[in-house]
Amino acid sequence: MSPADSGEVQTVVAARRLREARSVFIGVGRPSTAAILCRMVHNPELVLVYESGTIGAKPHRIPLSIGDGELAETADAVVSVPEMFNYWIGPGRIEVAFLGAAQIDRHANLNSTVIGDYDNPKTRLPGAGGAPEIAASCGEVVVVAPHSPRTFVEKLDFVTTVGHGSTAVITDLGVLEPDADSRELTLVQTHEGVSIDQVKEATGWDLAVADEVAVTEPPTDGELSALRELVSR
Amino acid sequence: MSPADSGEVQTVVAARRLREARSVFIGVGRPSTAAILCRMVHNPELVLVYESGTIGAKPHRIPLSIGDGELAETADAVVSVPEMFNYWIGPGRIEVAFLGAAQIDRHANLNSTVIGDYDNPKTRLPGAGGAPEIAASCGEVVVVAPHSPRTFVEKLDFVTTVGHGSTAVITDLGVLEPDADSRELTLVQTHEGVSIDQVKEATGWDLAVADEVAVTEPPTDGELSALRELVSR
Amino acid sequence: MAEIVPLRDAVAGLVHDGDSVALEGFTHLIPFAAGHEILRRGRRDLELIRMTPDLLYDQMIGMGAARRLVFSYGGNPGVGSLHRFRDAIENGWPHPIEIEEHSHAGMANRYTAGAADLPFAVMRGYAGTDLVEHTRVRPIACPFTGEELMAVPALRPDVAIVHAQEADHDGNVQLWGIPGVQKEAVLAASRSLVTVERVVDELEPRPGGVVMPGWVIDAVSEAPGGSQPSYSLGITRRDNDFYREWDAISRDRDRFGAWMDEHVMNGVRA
Amino acid sequence: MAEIVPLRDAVAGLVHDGDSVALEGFTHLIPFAAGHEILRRGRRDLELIRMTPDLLYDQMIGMGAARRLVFSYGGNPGVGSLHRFRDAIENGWPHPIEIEEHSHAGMANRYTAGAADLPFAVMRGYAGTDLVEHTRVRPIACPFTGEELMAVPALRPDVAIVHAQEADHDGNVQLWGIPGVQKEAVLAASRSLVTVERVVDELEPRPGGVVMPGWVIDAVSEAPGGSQPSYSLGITRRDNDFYREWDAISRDRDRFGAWMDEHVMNGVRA
Repeated sequence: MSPADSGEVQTVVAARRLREARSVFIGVGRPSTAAILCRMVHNPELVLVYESGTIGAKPHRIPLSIGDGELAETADAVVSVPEMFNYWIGPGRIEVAFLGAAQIDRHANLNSTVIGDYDNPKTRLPGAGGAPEIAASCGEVVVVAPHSPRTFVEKLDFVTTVGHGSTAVITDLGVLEPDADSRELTLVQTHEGVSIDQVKEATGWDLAVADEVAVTEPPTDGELSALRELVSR
Repeated sequence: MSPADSGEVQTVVAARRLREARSVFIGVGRPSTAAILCRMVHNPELVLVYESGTIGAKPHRIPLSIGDGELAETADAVVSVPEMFNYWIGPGRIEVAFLGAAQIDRHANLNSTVIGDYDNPKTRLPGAGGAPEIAASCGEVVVVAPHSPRTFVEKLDFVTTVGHGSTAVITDLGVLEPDADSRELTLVQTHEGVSIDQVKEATGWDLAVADEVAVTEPPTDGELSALRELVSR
Repeated sequence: MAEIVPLRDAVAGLVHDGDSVALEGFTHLIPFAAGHEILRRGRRDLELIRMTPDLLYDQMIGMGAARRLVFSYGGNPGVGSLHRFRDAIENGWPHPIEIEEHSHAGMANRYTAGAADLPFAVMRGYAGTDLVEHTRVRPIACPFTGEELMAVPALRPDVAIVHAQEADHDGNVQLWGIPGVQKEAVLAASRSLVTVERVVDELEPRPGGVVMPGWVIDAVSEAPGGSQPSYSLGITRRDNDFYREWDAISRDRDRFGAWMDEHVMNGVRA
Repeated sequence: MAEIVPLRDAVAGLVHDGDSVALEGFTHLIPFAAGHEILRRGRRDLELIRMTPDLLYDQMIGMGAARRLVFSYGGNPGVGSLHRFRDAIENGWPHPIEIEEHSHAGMANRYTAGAADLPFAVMRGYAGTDLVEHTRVRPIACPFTGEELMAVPALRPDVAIVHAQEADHDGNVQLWGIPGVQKEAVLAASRSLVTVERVVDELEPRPGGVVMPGWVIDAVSEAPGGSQPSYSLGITRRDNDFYREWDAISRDRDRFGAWMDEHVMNGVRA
């Protein structure tokens, strides 16, 4: 088997994060892949919740949208969007939320609205979607994002989502978690072959580094072959 | 066929009231019988709505409760109780409401809570149920009640439901409607064989009487036989 | 994930003296078996919450299990009075009970607020009625239009108990037919018990089916016929004759007590 | 009672220049056929309301039909940007549009308030975000606990348009699968149009079926395949390939225009 690329490592690490979780709220893309992978190799009972209203979806393939037919057909329950937000997300019934973001700051505030000025944007992004209330309500937030100074910024252009106290950030370089005292996102883990300096250079603020930085246990053959099989479906 | 008794006349007159209606909100008892009768003889398209959540129920028999199985099985749609009140009743989607009451005053305020003092009641009644919001929201309210000074009172012991501007009251003696100017319930119709004085005596306030008091057209053979057949099912 | 346990154990573990308990089911799927088990376990000082107290709360009130009643319509539907409910309020028998009453719309919105973990819900209602001074509501102004509406406080029972047709072995539950406020009651409560007609290998999706995943439920107990004399659509029928008979049984304190001893308490009564 | 009319007539009668129009459908059942008919009828100055603008509003914005956009997530799900949406906001092409954006929870609650004919809804959200100063929300205090929450104003579109699998001849509609906010949108709007895959003699109750009676709908139009490239569960499949292809088609103004002329406008374009 060819070695894992950095994106695969990121997905595998995100999947491991859900090993003990009961339920996870996911959007499309890498978070969805990670959550499905987790159901395949670690935690078959993991409940996948998509904001389209599907609770307990069991997709066999990676969905393109959060509302693909397979999600509705395999879900334990399908509810309306108002019910999803009011009865399920708002009261904090979903343990973990996987979110993406175009920008993130050291306090895990997220921007998915606009790059540049709101009224004269350089790049108009999709907007809030479910993120603000999902981040505020779920017990734990995991941001999955590519590590670059464009994404990890000193100051957000727009605060779409307020940082959640227990946010972890899983990137293609390593893992950031909030420091127990400062609450600032701190490098706690690097992926194999990634140096601390490399992570600091890819971060737009002066990244704090934990006293002990763990090195990611590389994807096992089982994880990697399951991931590749999933992606190929 | 034996002549109609006063209760039958009341039911027939109530059923006629729904001849042109699109939808009616009904509780159990005489209102339910009248609405089903109306579907049988006048208005087969009439939509029956019960607060149990059944919209467009088509009962063949008179239900004992507002949630009998036949109502759910024959309904066009069955919704939760919160949805019934928030999406259907509150916005005034139901044209006519049939209500009962233990006491009614000249402004069509209704009491279904208590006779006597609230904290030391002489008779504790069931309480508000759906009546206050139903009366406030439906386009027209029809109160179906037995005519006696105990029911038609000068002053309610408790205001459960605020009188609706376009309330009609159908009793076993006649029909009251609000006067165009005073808005006070006024006798506009007596059933055959009932005198105006008889109605005034059965009313606990000094009942206003319209300049022209109509006499109820007696139940036709078709109405009466349909009613009797319905009751016997 | 819901544990599937005998009803006796579920009630013993989930319902304590002094709890606020909502046994819901709007005409349909009323959890009689669970309510009776609460009586057999001798639970006392309960705050009983239910939109329509019905025969079940008439029985629980008459047996002295209720300290307080929160409700919106306390009648025997289509028949008349709930005599034990009336006797408690009118005569304080077997002991006085506190009451807090609302309209149906108010109670329904209180449950939705509880299910959403919000402290209140907004509605149009109560204004102009005498309910305002006898219950817990507060006016609230729309911050956009200035219109004055009414706020009702969320219901957050300690325990919700509902009845459904089916559960699977993981405790996922499905009910169908008139859904009432059962989902809201379960989601609003700190703990929950669902009694079911039957446990099946797999829930077959049904028209009108309301599914509650096992992981929002604490316990599921098999209780075939457990909603009688109300009914479980497709499985049992509403026993309308019994609803009529209850009027005479419940009218008299002694006859009521004898009936409960024979049919519910089975000699368990303290 | 809903009239069953050809789509062309329904759109001509119900959608006017300047209207606020909500074409809803959350990923599933997006009413593309109706949106395209609005374009062919040449409607202009619309306030387009939709939680997820998706390809349909990308097309409508790109064709210049929108004066204003009310939304919560303007992306091509799983693919990336909506290029016409971006071009309008970033470059004012084909003309500048106003935007009002919310979170999904905010939009969903705005629809529920509209469906309930209440002026606002209450939720937890927005606080601390920059959305507060760029959209219409107001803090509101719980009158019981003092907690500060957020009020969002009701959505009351002039017209709601949704797609469903089936209608009967009386215009009663049933949809199943992901229900989104379609029922709320129809109930919140002054007028409504439902396009359906097929008209059937009788609606067969389905698991997950959401039924809207014909008397809350103004018009029903048959539009087989009318939700493509999104889908109608059980009848059509989501055309994920087209969602990917749209990225390239929509990226270039000329290519977009040519595509719309060929596939949507059929020479109708003014």
